[in-house]
Amino acid sequence: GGGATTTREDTAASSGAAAGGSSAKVKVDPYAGDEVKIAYIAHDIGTPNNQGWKEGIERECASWSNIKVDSYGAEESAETQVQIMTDCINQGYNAIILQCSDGTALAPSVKQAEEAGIPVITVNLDCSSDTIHSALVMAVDYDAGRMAADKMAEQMGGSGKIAIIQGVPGLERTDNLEKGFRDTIANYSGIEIVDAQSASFQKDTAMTVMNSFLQSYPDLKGVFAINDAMAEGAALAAQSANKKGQIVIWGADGEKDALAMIESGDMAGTIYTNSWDEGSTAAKIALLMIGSEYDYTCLTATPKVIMEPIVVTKENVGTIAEEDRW
Amino acid sequence: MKRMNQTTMRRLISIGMLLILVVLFTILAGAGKGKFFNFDNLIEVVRDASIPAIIGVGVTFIIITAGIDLSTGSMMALVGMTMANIYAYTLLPFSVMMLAGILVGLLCGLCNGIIVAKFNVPEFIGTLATMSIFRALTYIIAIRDANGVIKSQPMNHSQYTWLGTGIGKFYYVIIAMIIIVAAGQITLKYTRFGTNLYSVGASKKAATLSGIDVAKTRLIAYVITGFTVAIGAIFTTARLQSATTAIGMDFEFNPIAAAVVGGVALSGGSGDVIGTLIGALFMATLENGVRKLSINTAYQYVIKGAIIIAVVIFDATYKARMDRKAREEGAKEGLE
Amino acid sequence: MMKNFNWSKYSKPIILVAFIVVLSILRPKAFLSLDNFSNVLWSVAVIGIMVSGSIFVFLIGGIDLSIATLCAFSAVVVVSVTHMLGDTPVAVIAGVLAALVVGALAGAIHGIIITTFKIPAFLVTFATQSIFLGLAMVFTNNKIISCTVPAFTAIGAFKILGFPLPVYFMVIIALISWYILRKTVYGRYVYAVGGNPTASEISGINVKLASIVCYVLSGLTTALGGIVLASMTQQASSGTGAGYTNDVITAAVIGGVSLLGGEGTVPGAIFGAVLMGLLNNGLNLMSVPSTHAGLVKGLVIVVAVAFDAMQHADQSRKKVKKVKKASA
Amino acid sequence: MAGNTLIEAKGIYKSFSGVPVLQDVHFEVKAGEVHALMGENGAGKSTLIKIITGVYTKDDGQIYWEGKPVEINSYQDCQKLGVACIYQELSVIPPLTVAQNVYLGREPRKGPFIDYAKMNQMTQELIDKYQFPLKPTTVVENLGIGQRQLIEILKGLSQDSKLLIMDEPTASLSGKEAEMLFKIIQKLRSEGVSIIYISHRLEEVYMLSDRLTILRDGKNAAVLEKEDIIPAKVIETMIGKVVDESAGSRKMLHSDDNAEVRLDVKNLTDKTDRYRNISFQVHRGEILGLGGLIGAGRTEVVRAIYGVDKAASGEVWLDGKKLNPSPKASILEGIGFVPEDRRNQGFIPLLSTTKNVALTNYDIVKINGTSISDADELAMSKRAIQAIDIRPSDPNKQVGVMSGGNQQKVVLGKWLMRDLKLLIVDEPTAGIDVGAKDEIYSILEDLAKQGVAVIVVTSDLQELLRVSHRIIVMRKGDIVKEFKNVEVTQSKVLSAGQGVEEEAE
Ligand SMILES: Nc1ncnc2c1ncn2[C@@H]1O[C@H](COP(=O)(O)OP(=O)(O)OP(=O)(O)O)[C@@H](O)[C@H]1O
Ligand SMILES: Nc1ncnc2c1ncn2[C@@H]1O[C@H](COP(=O)(O)OP(=O)(O)OP(=O)(O)O)[C@@H](O)[C@H]1O
Ligand SMILES: [Mg+2]
Ligand SMILES: [Mg+2]
Repeated sequence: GGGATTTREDTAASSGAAAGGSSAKVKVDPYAGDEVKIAYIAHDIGTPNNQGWKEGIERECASWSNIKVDSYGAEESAETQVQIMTDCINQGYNAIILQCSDGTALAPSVKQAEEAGIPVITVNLDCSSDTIHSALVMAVDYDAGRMAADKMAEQMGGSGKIAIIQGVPGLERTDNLEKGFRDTIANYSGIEIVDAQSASFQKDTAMTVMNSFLQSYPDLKGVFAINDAMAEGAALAAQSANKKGQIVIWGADGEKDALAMIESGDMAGTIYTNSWDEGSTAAKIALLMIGSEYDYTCLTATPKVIMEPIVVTKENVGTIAEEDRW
Repeated sequence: MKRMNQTTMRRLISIGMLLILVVLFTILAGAGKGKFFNFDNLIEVVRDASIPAIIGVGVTFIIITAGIDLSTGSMMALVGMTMANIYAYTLLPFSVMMLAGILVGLLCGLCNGIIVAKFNVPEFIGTLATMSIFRALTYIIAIRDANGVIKSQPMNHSQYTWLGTGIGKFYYVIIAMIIIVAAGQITLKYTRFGTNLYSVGASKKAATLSGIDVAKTRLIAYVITGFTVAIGAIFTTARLQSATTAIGMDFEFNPIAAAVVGGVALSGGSGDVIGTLIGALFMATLENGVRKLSINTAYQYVIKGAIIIAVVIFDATYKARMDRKAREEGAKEGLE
Repeated sequence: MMKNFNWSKYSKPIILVAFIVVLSILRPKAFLSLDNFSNVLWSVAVIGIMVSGSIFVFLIGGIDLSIATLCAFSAVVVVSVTHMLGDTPVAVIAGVLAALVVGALAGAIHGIIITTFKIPAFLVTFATQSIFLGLAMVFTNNKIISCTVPAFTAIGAFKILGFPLPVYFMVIIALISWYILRKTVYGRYVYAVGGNPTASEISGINVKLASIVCYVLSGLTTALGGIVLASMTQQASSGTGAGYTNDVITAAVIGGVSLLGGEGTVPGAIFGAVLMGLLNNGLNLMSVPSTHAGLVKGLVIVVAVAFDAMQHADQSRKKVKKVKKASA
Repeated sequence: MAGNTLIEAKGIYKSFSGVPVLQDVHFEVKAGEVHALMGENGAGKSTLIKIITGVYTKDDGQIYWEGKPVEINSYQDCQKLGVACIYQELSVIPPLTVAQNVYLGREPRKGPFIDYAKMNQMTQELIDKYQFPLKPTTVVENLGIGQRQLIEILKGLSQDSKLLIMDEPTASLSGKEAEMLFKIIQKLRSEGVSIIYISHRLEEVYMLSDRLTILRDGKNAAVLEKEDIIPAKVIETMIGKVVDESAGSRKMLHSDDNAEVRLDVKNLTDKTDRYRNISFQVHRGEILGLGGLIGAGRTEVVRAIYGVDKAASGEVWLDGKKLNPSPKASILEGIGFVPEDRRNQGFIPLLSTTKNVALTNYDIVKINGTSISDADELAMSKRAIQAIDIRPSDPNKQVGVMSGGNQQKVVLGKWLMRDLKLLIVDEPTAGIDVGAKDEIYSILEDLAKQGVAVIVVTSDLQELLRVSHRIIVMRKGDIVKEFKNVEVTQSKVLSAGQGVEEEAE
């Protein structure tokens, strides 16, 4: 579908939604040594970003013996994540750090948690905009896409063919990234996006997709992969087709291996965000929120902490210290 | 009469194993507020089990005919997205929206049925193919924002979202599960169609020779599954208050696992819906309980797998003994 | 002449040729090149390797849902062991051996549990799937562990005569597997056990042992697939090999392997893998958007398999007229 | 008695995979007659029945019911006309109960729901009426093959049809049950029901049938009226040669006690008490018949000797060597075994004759290194095909689609390829035509002449008397009687099996 959606009147929903308020908040103070437990609920615990966030949160809390962090993975399913949310609310966690599988689908659970007095700090993806909650720590994907596009265009000398390697369709974050990228490339008349194929975030599939790009477009000059794993795959494929360094290959995320490939000249660049930093920031906010007098219901929008994406190319990759590589 | 006792015994055993699991988690993760064993948590376990159990009713029918359906997850997404379109682009009443969803579910089931029963495509591969077809159709009809990017469609009108709640903690989805499981069990045990399902599963050839329309029976089982999937999709989207293209991703093995753990043989001809319900409760208890252990996710996976294996080994050993006994009884009976 | 043509016997090569012809016409430049064929083969190599072993399990009427996570676990093992022993070529060999041992052990455990307790393979491998995933996570601490030791990456990337090594692995493993099934006594036993375990038992076959060996072989090739995959991608994680369970089963079934057991051949299964590779390649070359690719793939699979099934069913009907003529 | 034509099939053609099975077959049954259908294994009898009952679609031809052309496309269609059929391959559904099987598809209902009480009661009435050893609520999977056959018969009888078709109903019945069935058939005939009766047991056919149609190689060979049904003529029309079918009461062949003992079974006792303290010997060159009613425990005993099941206690000695029975060890020691449940235990349906024959013989097939010599394997199967005339003679034919008799020959054939010391055959001729039966008997006799000890378990009394040198009768797990070097009759064996002592003795 496309086009404008219809608005349905719902009189019942708006009233009483925030009725519970913060009254239920339990009086605890992590800084005073009260026992506190925080839940981190990841979209999928097995990926580097999620692991980075998890470690960031754990590092932040490690210095307090009274703070316990439990991590859960939702196996890439919003339904499962909602079940875990409900579970954590029942468990009486003092704060929840949530990496939404799907902002819209998780919105009701976030609301429920906040109403139960549990601050929810979302990382990386907001839940639907009308669901106000304690805080959001995020990188702006659309902007990241724009930044990658500008830098890539520059590296390509403003002309040539680009192909995009996509992830699983329908995921808000990566779709925004791609959108930002495309919108910006449109400004360069010499650059054409010739193809876009999914490799489902998989490195090996990306190699296959890249191979067929190389067949279809012998004069391909640039490849933008929506995550680093796929960019690495594309770079390996280019390498084995003896085109190492001849194609401008970009990824996004900034994981350790991608940075190494930029150093070796296999990849041209990536968008780096510091997952550890993001995680520890989220944890800091969570600790501040727990037991504070702060009432989220008086907010008109969720407070956002924007983690500025950093464009990494061969020139500046050296500035990312080893201990910041996740 | 002896056999009656045997099935009852087996049922009691599987309920017993479920209880043991509950006791185990109660000991390991504790009872009381915020722990494993308390009303709030246990009712959530039942709630988590209800979608696999509802869809499991249809899937049980299919497995009893010795078939399988791997497309239920994608089908859920397609049903959800159809309803999301109606929600977003029309002002049709919600009842019509849900009927349309059910219709899509029935149609999907019909497709599976035709592919499997009429074109004789092996079930596993046929429904694996429709799994990707239904998901692709979901993407194609997905709702996009002004930029053409796929987005999740909120469906948060209170006239719809009430379905995701309950009377207090007695969630409507649990009530729906009880109704559908009961209806499924009655259909299975007290109607000709139910008997036909068992016959087809036990031996398609013998069923044909007994005058049963094997293709039709299989087809109807798939259509019924389409219906239960649609019901599952309605309750899921109502709880999520939205529909996304990712609904039901990797879900397909959940109802199958529930059925198989609950004693429905993949080779067909045995098992029932109550077994599947117990299986679904078992799996949900396992998921929930393991989360309460506060251990690394990695070990959670290992423990889950190990418990399933332990339980099925116990069950199989026990079943083998019961079967041997029953055969001896049967043999003796023949002599009189 | 044409009427006598045995469609069901040749339907597979015909489908392949038809596919190649269609793609050649639609995308002559990109499709018809040695490089592209090499790429297609390379992309099916892992599936080809794994299906050559899993076919043993399918032939005895079993199934293996743990392919993907066992693949991940063995990939993790090969990389970890290589790192542990100092990234030398010897370490790589040790790593490969360790991964193969893990695969064989996993298979043996499957086989022993399944045959001793007579539990459906579906349930056992459904459970171990979770266990292997957990183990892979434990070993990697949920991270991607990369390995760029040349001796290791050569496994996946080194080329001979324009074709990368994995293609040769696939061919060799497929040949071995074909030889075992087609030529050896054990191969005969596998088909017998799959076709009728009771009768096999009475015919003096050690059904239990034969089945366990099938699972071990499947575990071995799955591990080898994991090793090759890790080498190709120069890394391992708990997500390595995601999706391969379905791919392997699909390849086998498209290739005429019956999941009920007793029916199917290695060339058939390899055909299935190649057909899937061509299909993916074709969809990529034709720039079919990924949202629509699943639709096309699903339809092609249904049509191909239905066509095959109809051929079987129609056999008898076709010859009728001839018989009548003869007797008239 | 016999009236108008009830059903008539004209110009029927049918082929499988291009091989014609029926060609221009004509078949007609009159109201109220018992019409026998005979022919060799693979002649096409079952196929014709399946076409009449809508299970197979015919390639050509027309069926008339009471003179009117009808289209029968499914078993339901023919049920509507009033035809019931007991198929050769049993169509009972194992997970269902006896009652559910009997009324499958015709369950009495209350509203939309099955009325189990009524169904069980109706089944019980039927069981009482015909005195079958069954209970309505027993789950079929726990019953043996003979009992399953009875259920199948009950199912056919329950339909109150105008035409009842029975495809080899007595193949797995013992004498007692068969007698019951014959009485039932005669009663039905007197009630005006037509019956199509297929059997390879000639004496049954002579006794029961009013008319007889003979098929040969898928074509009509003859239709005989009652007065023309002369054994020799029937056999000759059927198979093209004369076979001596005479047997009733005769003196046992001499069993030589002084011959070397090949098999010595000592105190074999079952774990679950299906047999107790079984001791007997079989000598070199002797054919030992094992008689008894269904469920007497004979199958269990021979399975234990061969090693498929383990006995709780007792010993088995072969040629003075104590065995530790397992199928593999038994085969290597020179024991062959033909199980009673051919389809489930005898062969691998998807595999060819060649591979089925070779399955137990890979220790003697030529193997180069690890590679089986295909040529030698094929040569072996050709020898087997030749030795017992397996048809079709194509060694690559899937055994699963062959006729029952030929399947049995494949199962037997593989044992003839090796040097045997002992051959155990359980119900060797169930469902096998006269010609083939005779061949099997002579094969067994040949083997005996070569010094092989043979154990024949059979419920066919005529067969028991025909082949055995010595007879042991079992009853409820015990050996109750031995007939050696004496005059025996069917009734003597029967009464021993039933536990009735004959006064005459
Ligand atoms: N479904 C089938 N597919 C292929 N061939 C078949 C099939 N059914 C029967 N045939 C073949 O048709 C021929 C006739 O078989 P049919 O079962 O009618 O013989 P029959 O006269 O009943 O023999 P028997 O006395 O052994 O039961 C046989 O050669 C058999 O191999
Ligand atoms: N595989 C089996 N499954 C179930 N019941 C069995 C099985 N084998 C034997 N039985 C039962 O055990 C009893 C003993 O049977 P057995 O076969 O030893 O007797 P038998 O004298 O050989 O009779 P039959 O003429 O039936 O072969 C039978 O009544 C049968 O019901
Ligand atoms: Mg027949
Ligand atoms: Mg017997």
